[in-house]
Amino acid sequence: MDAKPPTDRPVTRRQFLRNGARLMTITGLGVAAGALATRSTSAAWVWQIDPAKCLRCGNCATRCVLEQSAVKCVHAYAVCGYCQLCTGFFAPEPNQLTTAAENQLCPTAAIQRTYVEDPYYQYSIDERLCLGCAKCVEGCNRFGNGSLFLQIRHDRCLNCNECAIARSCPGDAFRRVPADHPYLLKTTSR
Amino acid sequence: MKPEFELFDRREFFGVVTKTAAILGLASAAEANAQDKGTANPFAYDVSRFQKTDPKLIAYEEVTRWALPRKEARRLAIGPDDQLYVCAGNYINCLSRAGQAGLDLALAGPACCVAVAGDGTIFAGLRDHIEVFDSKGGRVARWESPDPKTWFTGLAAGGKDVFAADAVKLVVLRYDRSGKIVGRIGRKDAARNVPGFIVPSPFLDVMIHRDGLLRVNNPGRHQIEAYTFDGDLEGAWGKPGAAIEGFCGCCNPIALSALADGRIVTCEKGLPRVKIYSAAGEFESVVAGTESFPENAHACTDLNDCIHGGMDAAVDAEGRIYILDIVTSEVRVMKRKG
Amino acid sequence: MLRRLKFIGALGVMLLLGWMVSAEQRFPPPDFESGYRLPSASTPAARHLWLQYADAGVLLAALGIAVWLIYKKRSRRGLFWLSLFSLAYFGFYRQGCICPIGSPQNIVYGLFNPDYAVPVTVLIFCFAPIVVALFAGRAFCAGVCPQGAIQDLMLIKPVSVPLWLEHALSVVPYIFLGAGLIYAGTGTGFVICRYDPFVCFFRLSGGSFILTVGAALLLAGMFVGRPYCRFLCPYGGLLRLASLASKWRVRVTPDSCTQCRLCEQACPFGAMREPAPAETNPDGLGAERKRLGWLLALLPVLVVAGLWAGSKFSPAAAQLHPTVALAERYLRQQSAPVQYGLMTPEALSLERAAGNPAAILTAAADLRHRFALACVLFGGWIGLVIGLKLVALSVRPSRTDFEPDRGACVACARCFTACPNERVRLGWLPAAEEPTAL
Amino acid sequence: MNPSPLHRAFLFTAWIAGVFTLLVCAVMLYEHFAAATNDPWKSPQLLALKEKLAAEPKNEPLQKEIRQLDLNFRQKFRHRLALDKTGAWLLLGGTLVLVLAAGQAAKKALPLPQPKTDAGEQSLKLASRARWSLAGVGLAMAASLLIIRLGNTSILPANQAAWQKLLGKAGAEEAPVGEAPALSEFQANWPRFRGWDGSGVSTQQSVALAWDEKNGAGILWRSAIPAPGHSSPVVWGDRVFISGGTAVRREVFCYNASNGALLWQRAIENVPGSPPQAPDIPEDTGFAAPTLAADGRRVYAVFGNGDLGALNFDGSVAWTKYLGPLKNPYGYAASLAVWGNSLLIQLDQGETATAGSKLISLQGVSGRVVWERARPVPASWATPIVIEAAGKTQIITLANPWVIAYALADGNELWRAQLLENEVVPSPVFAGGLVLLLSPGAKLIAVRPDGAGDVTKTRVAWATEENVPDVASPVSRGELVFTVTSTGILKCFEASEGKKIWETNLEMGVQASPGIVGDRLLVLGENGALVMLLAGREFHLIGRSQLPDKFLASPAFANGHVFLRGATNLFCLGPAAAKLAKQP
Repeated sequence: MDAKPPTDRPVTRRQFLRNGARLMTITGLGVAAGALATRSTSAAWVWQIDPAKCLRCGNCATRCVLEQSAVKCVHAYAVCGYCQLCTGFFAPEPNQLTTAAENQLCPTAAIQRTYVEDPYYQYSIDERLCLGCAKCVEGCNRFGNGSLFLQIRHDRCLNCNECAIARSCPGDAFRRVPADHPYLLKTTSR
Repeated sequence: MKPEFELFDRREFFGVVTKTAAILGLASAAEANAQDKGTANPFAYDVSRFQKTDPKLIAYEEVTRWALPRKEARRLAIGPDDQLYVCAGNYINCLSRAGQAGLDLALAGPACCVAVAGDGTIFAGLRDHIEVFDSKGGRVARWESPDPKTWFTGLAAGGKDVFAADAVKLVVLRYDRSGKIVGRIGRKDAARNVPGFIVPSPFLDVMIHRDGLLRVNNPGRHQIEAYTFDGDLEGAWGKPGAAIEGFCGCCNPIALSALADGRIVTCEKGLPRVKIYSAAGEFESVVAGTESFPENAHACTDLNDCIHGGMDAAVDAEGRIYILDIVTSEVRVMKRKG
Repeated sequence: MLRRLKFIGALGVMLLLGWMVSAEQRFPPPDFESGYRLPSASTPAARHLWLQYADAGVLLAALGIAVWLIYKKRSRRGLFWLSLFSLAYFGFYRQGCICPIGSPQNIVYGLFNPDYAVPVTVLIFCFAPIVVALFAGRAFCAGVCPQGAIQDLMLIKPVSVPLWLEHALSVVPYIFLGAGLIYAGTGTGFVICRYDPFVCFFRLSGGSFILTVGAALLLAGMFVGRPYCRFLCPYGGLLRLASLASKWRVRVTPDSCTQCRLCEQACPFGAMREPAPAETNPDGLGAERKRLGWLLALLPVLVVAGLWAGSKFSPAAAQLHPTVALAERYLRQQSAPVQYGLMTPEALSLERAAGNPAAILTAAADLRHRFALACVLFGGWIGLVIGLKLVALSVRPSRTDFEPDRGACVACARCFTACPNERVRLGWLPAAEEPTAL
Repeated sequence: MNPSPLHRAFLFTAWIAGVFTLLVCAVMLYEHFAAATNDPWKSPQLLALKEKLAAEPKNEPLQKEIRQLDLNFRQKFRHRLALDKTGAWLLLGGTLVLVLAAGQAAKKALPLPQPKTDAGEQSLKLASRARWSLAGVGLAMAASLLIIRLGNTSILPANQAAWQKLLGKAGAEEAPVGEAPALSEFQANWPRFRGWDGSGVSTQQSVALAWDEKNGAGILWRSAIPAPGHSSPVVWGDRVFISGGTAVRREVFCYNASNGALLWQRAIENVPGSPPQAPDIPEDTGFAAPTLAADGRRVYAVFGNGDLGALNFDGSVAWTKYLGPLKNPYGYAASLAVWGNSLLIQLDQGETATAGSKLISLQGVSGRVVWERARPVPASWATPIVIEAAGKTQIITLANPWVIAYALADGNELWRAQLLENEVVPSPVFAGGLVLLLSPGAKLIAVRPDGAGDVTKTRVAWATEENVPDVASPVSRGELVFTVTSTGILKCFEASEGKKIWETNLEMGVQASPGIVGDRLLVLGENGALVMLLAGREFHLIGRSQLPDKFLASPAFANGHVFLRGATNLFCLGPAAAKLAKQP
């Protein structure tokens, strides 16, 4: 606020007060910085989803500030069962086990199903199409080994100071992680 | 056009203010609509219609249920004396039909499966070997597996043979009573048109049917296959489908048992349910539907995979069905209605 | 109890890795005969650290240039181009985060949440502009802040806001700041970032609400100069305070003011102040003194009132915290169940709460505790701000020249060329035509 | 003034740009709202068709229709995304042109001099107006606060008592907490690692021991320990408790303190959630490194695999809990702390980055978590102590790099100091008003526990750089501090300023922390050498005895006896053998 000391005295006096104020503020800032020195880091933080806490609510698809969410489905192949009937790929009651639209679970057909060898199929995510809606994640967790899960992809994430999805996450699954370990992947151990 | 510099033009200024206010109002209204009120999730994975079972199909009712003395139960079997044998944690518990705990056998590691022969000999399957106890619980033998990767998940004990289902090597090993492997059943073999098992999670079960054939569940193919002791495929039935007559999800059924008259009891995970099929494979009735296992149904979604969900069933001489819920470590005793 | 720690240190590390795979081995994937090898999930790296330090460097450089342009070059054009650059770099290239406006929240959050260490870059972003303001006024607002730049660019036909309204609304930023800080300190979130109206334009996407607000502000900005900076921006509030004590100040003319009043309307941001009236009638003076006295006495009263109001406000404020909201919904569900749709966030969060009510409720209790304190402080802060502003308004200004108000001036350098002296200095007018004071 | 052609041109451009921008806006808005039904996952039409197909699965044309429709919708979706992107840029461009053109069009001429108004009147009027409008703003503020307050109908409890009631309900079957034994009882016994306050100082006045270089005479009794482990004995009344275990089985053993008979042994097993497969833990540490804690009603045990159990004194299981897999390179080793009714676990693990470390306070009777605080530190092996200082009951925790004090009541952080390095194993002690701690191998540090916030700069009484232990904890009665390194270098410091007074080499490996009884200092060597000295300002050896075992655990003092846990045997030394003692 533009408060001025109530005085009609010559300018020098106000100058003096002003200098005092400036000095105090600077020392204040210095102290603050010092206090923070113990609580600060030279590294940076990024947002990430803890797959163990994710509840597959669909917010990741709708709440990201980006029109195409930075959250995508990730596949831990080592955990996958390579099922012929993958409940992450096929709708609950598939008409046939083909990749035809009516059988697919993914709303944007972002999961590619490729034949490996009888009777195994590999499922991989096309991130350009994936919405991050977690529909397949739920399917895989409910019946299968849970090899599909959501992660924030840092080539897309803007790393907002406040993550709009984290704010609305019902599972409280978002947290800041060090930028040099930016992923929380599922592995064959737990 | 009004002069450039009058002190300030109230009309214009308040005009701007009111316009801004109006826009803000609209915006917040739009936002209010945009915010979903928890009415629907367009991406919901919806199996709710399969979680209710048509009551007309349910042929059994719960007599009683009791919690097991030990947690992490995996499978149960019923012995000749109608005693229950449950493998839980590192132990095999023997319980009376009323749930009274009896024998308590400690094992080297976590038990995966159990079987009891007609003479009361107890076979305990651990991940990579089998331990044999006499009916008093005295250790008789330890049978090693041929392969380090082995993961036994099912056992069946006949008069002369013991069959052990290996969920990783995708084979049912046939041991004789001395512990020698005398046969390998169910391995993929075009010549004998054996399709081979598909087992994405540790739930391969085997049982000896009264018709003298083996029954093995092939979860990946959603079917139950009948084999001779020598490994000839005699037939298979079952189809995928979340609907009640099918086997739901990616890999079901996970456990088998048989009634005295040869009808077959199947267990499923994901949509936990226990059903009865005729020996030929026609769906007949439901023992307990998904709605009666809420914790189990939840376990899969909570634990972030379905390896820790699931159940097992066994049938006693009176035709009562004992259902083991491996999530709650409870046993439910079901008897036919009426 | 532990033997030879140092010596098996290396071993220890290996064992740590060992732990990772041996913890509880899950069911293995099938062994393929076709020699198929398992792919591994790709993990694109996060933005390089050095780039963030580069951003800080750009900020410092831009600040320096701004100061040079304002005081040495006295060039509006230069500032215009600088702000365009800032708009492009901090705005459309960096897309907002993290910017000085939001950074105070990070710092408060870091202070009250031991788990979060404040990155050094954030410290720089938060403190550098303030330090500059302490010496050279709001150079940051003038040419470095993208939010300021986008509004400044939109300004087409300035309408001067009545000064009394200007004064009255100038307290809003401080209240906004207070709110932002309590929500940051309680770990609720960064509301200042949440309601930043222009970031959505930089990102070319955003929620309908904030987009509309931003558009509205930009439209208003065509006539009312920099509405966000003047009436909302919390960081602007800080810089305002800092520049009250600034060493140098922006002057319309480096030479003497001839009181020609030509610069009176030159400032589109209502920062120009006219000289204090020379004559003062003594009785009026007495009345003013008395009023000042009363207002000084009122100050503590306002603060106390604020404290009280704040304490009443805290339960409502806590509702914004997700955990508290969840606890609330959980309890409601106990008393009056609501049927939420299948797998909706609401339903799922309720399931989570039902899984372990004690944890959620304990956390909620803890938070409510924090909020009680935070909100009392917030209320007191509001009282203090308003009280001080009242006092400030009742103090006789002692200006002798036309000059921009130290706090309100964003150093945009528009007024410079309005002064005939300046024009003469620049050689736009021959010295002869120099108008004499009226 | 008459507008110049240039001016007109600008005006025209501005209009064009404005209209263009509005059009783009309109299109984008339309698309936005159309999306409500056009996205493949929302379209009611598509959903209806899929339902229909479920009814008649063989219907070929229906399938084709669905595929076509799905394709259309997906294309529409991609199309919309693309359009939004371009639209945004078009909008941006349009606005830019509009602004620039309009700006030029609205360019002003140099203002003309204005007639002078009465400045004095002006400013006075202005000020009063401003004050009133400011008051208006204030009122508006108050009003909005009021409205929010009234609009809010929180059903969460308003006061602390109500919360307690609610949480009590939420906590479900809440066992009665019961009255904790008096502090004097804790002091009379040896309830946790290094005694009631973790200082290693016994409250009993003297201990009479027999000395014999060859076969450790003065042994009252010895009993075999069935399972390996490094946990030190804890004693309550006539019971001695130790733990032992392997990857397969982890047990608690209870001995009769007077004759050494094994009263009972109980395995902590089938802990809910605990994986059947125990993790790999280095031999050196094993599963039973943490020392137990007893509170006169129950004995508590934690093991390296994360199993926590409470046993009643009769050996029956009160409750068990799984603390989750413990990410610790050498195996978890911090001992339990007990104070009144609460059981404290310092669960430091992993790296700072992985953020797994925490301090947990449980209710002894039920195992219910009273509070839990995340700790910004990597794995550590030091045991926390509870002290009464600065009018608060504080929990002192050590880990690299933070010394952090928490309030016992609510777990809120009281103060922290950045003092430690390396892997922190030695536990702190509290003596003479100072918290004494070792930065392993580097420093002996004294901190005044009366600060708040970060006290690194403000509350460190003194710090002495010395070759101090990296395993054994210090011991002090208040005026002198004794430390003994793993190689047997025994040092004595001035507690007031940290000056070293004397030092000697006992020439033996030492892992156990030393203890003080009366004026005697007891040091137990790894190889079984038990050394007693005068805990005084000059070095004075009283006696040295040899026990037939290897010793890593620290001695316990109770009922006038000394209890030692060896690798294979539990020993009790004491005055029953005093007759053969040649005491000076």
